[in-house]
Amino acid sequence: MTWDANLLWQFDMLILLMMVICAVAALSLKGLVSSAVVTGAYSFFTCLMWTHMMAVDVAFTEAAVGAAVSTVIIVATAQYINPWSKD
Amino acid sequence: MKPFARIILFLCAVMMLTATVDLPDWADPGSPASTHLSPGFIEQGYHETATPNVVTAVLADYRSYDTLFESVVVFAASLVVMLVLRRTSTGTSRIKHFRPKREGRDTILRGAAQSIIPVMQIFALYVLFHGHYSPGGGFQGGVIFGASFILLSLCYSLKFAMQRFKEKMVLICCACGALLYAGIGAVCLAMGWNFLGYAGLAGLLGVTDVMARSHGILAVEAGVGITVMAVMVSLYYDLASGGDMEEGL
Amino acid sequence: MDEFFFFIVAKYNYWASLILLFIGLYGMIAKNNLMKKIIGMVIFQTAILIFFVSIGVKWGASVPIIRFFPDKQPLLDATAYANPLPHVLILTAIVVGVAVLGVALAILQNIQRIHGTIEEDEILEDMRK
Amino acid sequence: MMDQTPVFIIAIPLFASLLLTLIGPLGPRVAYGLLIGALSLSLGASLATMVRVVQTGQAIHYYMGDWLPPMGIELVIDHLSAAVLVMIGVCALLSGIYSMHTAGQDNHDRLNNYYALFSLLVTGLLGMASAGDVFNLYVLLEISALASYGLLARGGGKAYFATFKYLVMGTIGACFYLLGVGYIYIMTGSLNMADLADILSRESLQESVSIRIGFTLIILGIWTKMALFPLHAWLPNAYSRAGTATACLIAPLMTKVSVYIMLRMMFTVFSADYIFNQIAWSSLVIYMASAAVVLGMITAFAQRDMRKMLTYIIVAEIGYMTGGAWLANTAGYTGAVYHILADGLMTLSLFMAVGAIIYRTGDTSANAMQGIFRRMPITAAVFLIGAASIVGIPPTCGFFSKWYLLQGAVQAGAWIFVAALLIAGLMAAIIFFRLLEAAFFGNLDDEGLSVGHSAPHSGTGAVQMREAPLTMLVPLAVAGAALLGLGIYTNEVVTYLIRWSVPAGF
Amino acid sequence: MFPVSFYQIAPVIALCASLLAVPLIAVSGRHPNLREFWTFAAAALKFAMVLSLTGWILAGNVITVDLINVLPDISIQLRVDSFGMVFALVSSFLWIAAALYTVGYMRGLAEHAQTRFFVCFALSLCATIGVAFSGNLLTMYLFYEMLSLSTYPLVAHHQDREGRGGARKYLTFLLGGSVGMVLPAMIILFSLSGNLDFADNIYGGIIPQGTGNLLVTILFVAFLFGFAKNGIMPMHAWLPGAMVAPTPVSALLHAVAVVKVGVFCTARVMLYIFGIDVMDELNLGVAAAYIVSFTIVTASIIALTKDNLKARLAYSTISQLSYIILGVALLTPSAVQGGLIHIVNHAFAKITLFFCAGAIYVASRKKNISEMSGLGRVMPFTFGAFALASLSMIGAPPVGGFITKWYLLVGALDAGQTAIILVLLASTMLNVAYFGPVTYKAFFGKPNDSISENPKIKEAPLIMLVPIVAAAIISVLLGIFPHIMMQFVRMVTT
Repeated sequence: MTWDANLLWQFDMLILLMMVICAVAALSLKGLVSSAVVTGAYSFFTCLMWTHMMAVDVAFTEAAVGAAVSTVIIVATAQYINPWSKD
Repeated sequence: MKPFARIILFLCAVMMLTATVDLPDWADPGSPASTHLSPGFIEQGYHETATPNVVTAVLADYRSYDTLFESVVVFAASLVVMLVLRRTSTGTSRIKHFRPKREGRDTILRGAAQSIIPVMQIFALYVLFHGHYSPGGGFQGGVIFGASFILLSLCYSLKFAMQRFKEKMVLICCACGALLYAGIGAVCLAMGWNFLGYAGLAGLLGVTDVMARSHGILAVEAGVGITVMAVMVSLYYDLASGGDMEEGL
Repeated sequence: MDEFFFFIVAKYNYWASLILLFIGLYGMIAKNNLMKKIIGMVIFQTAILIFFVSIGVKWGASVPIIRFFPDKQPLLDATAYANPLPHVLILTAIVVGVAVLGVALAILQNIQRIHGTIEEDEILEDMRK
Repeated sequence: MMDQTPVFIIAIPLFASLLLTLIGPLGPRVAYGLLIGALSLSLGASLATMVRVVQTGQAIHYYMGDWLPPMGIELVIDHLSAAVLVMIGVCALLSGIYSMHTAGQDNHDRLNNYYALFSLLVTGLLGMASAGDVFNLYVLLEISALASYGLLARGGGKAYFATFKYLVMGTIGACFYLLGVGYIYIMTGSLNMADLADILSRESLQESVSIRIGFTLIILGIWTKMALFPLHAWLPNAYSRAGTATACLIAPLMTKVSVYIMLRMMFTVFSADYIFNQIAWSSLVIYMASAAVVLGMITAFAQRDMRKMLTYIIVAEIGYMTGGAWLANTAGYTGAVYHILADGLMTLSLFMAVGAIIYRTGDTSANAMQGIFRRMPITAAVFLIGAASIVGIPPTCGFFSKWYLLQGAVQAGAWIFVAALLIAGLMAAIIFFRLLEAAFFGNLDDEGLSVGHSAPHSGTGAVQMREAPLTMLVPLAVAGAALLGLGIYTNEVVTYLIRWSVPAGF
Repeated sequence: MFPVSFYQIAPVIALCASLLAVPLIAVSGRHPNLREFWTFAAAALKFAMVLSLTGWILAGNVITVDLINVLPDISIQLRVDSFGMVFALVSSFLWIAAALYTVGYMRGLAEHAQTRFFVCFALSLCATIGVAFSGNLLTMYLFYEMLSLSTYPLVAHHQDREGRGGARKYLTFLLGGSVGMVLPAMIILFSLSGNLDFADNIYGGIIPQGTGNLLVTILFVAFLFGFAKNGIMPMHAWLPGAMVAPTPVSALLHAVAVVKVGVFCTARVMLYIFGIDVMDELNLGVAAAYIVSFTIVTASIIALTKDNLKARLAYSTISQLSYIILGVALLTPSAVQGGLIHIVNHAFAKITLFFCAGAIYVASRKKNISEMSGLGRVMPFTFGAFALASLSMIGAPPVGGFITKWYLLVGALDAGQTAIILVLLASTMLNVAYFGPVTYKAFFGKPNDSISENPKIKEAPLIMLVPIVAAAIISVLLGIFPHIMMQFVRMVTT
């Protein structure tokens, strides 16, 4: 499978758009556990982004490390601290 | 201070966005990055290290000094988290207050876990040892192996997982993985080549230089895998239980 | 119009990474809650990684794993594969990012234990007492 | 075997830190012994490398994994990095020996893990000082940052929030540096410093905007790590709330190595004339440096807590070095590099002296210094030498670094910087003599000593001598002697080490 | 008469004699006699070494010894020439007299922390000789700073509120002057002329021709006011403040060592850095002369109003010091000779006056001049020496001071500065006005009740009287046989 522009740049733009939306959501949600989960979603979209850019090794690591483990530890901490943030 | 910071950020953003004009076009094969070093890796990589996956070759051989320090960073992270958080339990910890109650909804989870975890660990080993030919390698394999233990502790309980993978063992694995990696480098040094020059293993293993490099990469990937696995588990143990290893996520 | 269209297509990836970068930086600096700063940090680091990997992308390039012709001869033409070097750098940067994230969360838990809150203004007040 | 010494400098502390975590059950004394052994071996290796560099006269290139530079990573040790390596080795060894009592108190149960982080930080710093690859520098920057977060967080209580702010600022700095490296990599395609230098010197890249943005990002990142004046908010709280042994290791080294990195990036990667002709910031930076010097000293003057005061003096010293580097003449550059060595030793001896006083009296405010000359004569003597060096009294090394900096500033006509340096010298004099007066005479006036001396009384009062323990005293004395020694041997240091590393453009 | 290599070592031994004594004094704190022995041994050795150099220096050659080459192009260098010899001879000889006197004073009042006192005493003498024998501006600056730091504990010896306040002011002025003005001026000079070594003769300085006049004037003003020890008016405030120190400190340091170092440095810079031609061409000499004469007059007037004996002597020191700078500033050979010889005359006269003040205090606990009427009959020797020294200050014929006034007047006439002649005469009148009454009242005034009915007041102990009388006699001999010291001074101006 090679990378050529005519088909995929719309798909590429879609992923980037979703990433920006997840990023803004993660920062503005009041509930910390929900913003932790949205950060996990953000990492998954990043992993999609890497696969789309033909960076397969990186996508694999991002999926395993970025999406899975960091989401687990962020959610674990979010449950440990006060659940509601002021801003 | 806050509005002041916002204005500066906005100005920097506008300035840098307009400046992207000068960057080379996206994805053009003639860009400097694609014509200076990378072609060298692709063309000579296979002949010198006999590993089709060029990323693993560059990661574990050409820039193995970087990856050594990267596994040391991961090791340092588990050390710091353990130093900062680890303390003996002080009775009523705050976890209970915020964490949702778990009333006996574990049967499905436990059933699924029993079947997934062994497959997951085998897949992790596959990913680790097939780093040469398919995407994957030390980090990815190690994390998936670590994730299997985290899944175990999520479905059962932290105590249950800790009986299988004791905290002392976790710390020893962290250190031993990085020691294995640095040890291989030292062995190459002892054999007269420079630090992390896997060609030095040729004498030991009785193979050609190229194959020695390939086996060197494999051994190094194993070292990294062990460290990363142990670190992910140790991070989870400390962070999920708030440091007193009482009650996980 | 066509020329402008290609100009957008050629550069939008850099714009996306810069926008994400400034969202992350804003989160780190302007947010009052320490957890939001950490999340901003994650976004900030990922944005830089996007910038790095987009260096390695090439037209008509495939995954940087050497493909073989039927007669076992490797295809060693550089334009067929994506640049491997940025991928190596990003692998390191992701793992470093998780390491720093782990440390930040550990310190955050301790701040919660000692000050009872993770809002910056409440912590400063508590420290002054 | 001889040409392998560069890698021993870094490998030995790395192995030590890995082994230290494994020898937990063997007890703290074994951990202490292993740490000191590793640090002294590493110092021996860096001394041998320095001697070889000075003898052969040109830089040592060590190819990691036998790959030639643009493909693989190389360690480059030239005169500048050899000097910084030896300085790091000396400061680390002295604070290592110093740390037995205080570190033992702070973390009684996990001392070997503490020492593992200790030697990991030293590995990171040594790696940074000898790195020849730009991305490798980032990874080592992260290792030393991570280790310093761990060590600083051991301070407990308020230290956690201070370390958190340090972590956030440190990550912003490191990521700016990484993005800067990205911009440079996208335009040049290489990561090796020597390779970058000759690509960047090509005509086509001189005016390109991205290279300029890359340079700005890298310099901003390094300035944040260096705590230069506007970006210094994190340093005072983080360093003053750390444990004594941690402060003695981190305070003299972290910021100095960041200054070294700035010099390396400015003069090895981007050539001197690129910086002073294409990027004409030097007057702005000199104003920032002068502001750092003066405001650092003024805030230090206003502090009650001794360690907080010393941290603000570090912020002022950073202003010295940055100003010196951006003066764009040989004298300024020599002053900046010499000040890296001098300031490392000065900060080390002052932090150790204050640490010993706090260890004995338990009180960190300024009146812990009452009558110290009688109770802890050697500690007070080293404090006096350190203070004289910061004020810039001749035989100590502080004077000679100020000599070169002032000479560079005069030749460059940067009169603001000259005024700032002099005001800082006077402010330092006031700060330290206020403390030394209390240390020298103590509050004897409440013993009714009027001028008339009606009641005869014999020599010193009944204050018994309670000096710091031996493991603290020996490094203290060595640091004090090193301050004077460096001052007297300025000529050798400048001609053999610094004069060789002056960049081409001056 | 000694082998050449001896002359290379002699200045180093002279410099380090008291430095070596410091550890010995510190160690033998418990048994005072041994401690005093070390002080005297060091003093004797130092004076012997300096004396042995006289023959060689008078033969006209200059000794330069490189101690440590600290910077690539400058080194800590000792250079013995006639200009330095004058000052070295005076201070090393007076150290012996002062050591004797101090032992008496300390034992008499049973002062506390005597070991620290003698250690700092030895250190400050080492610094003084270092300044006298310094070969370049950097070495002089180094020993100048060492002197400030080593005399700080002496000034704050009593450790009470005024002691520490006086010491704080002392240090602020001296460090402020040296770090604030001398350091930048030295560095600017170094970047202009490439080296800081003193010129060989006093005519051509080391400042390159092309430098702008404004820059040279700024440098001159910075050096003039930077060396705060020379007590020129705005920078003199530390001297009365330092009078709070014990009398031997004010005797040796504030009459001989500390203030003379300030004046010596200023003269050295004016003659050997700027040189007479540059100062003449930019008429810096005249400007300096006016600044200094303002100091002479105002200091003498303030001295009139002071009732405390030591305060009056302090202000008289300020005005007398300015004679030396005045002599140098007039630029004519005889004026310069007058200025330099005044270093010797003023040293011996002023140390006698301070010794007497100390003796009066030890014997009768009196500090103010108003209480001292009629004391002369009870303490004839002390007040006799006081009278002789006052004559030298005033400049009466048989005593040393007259030689200075003579050469200064001749110099002023050569330079055609009538205003300066008026200043000299006016200050002589003022000297008479504030020294005369003290001696007159002591001998001829009627003793008020506290002295007559208190039989215990008698002459000061012998150990203090010997140095007082010796110093007074020497200051008289200086007046009668001036050529002993004048031969050095004449060598400076040829």
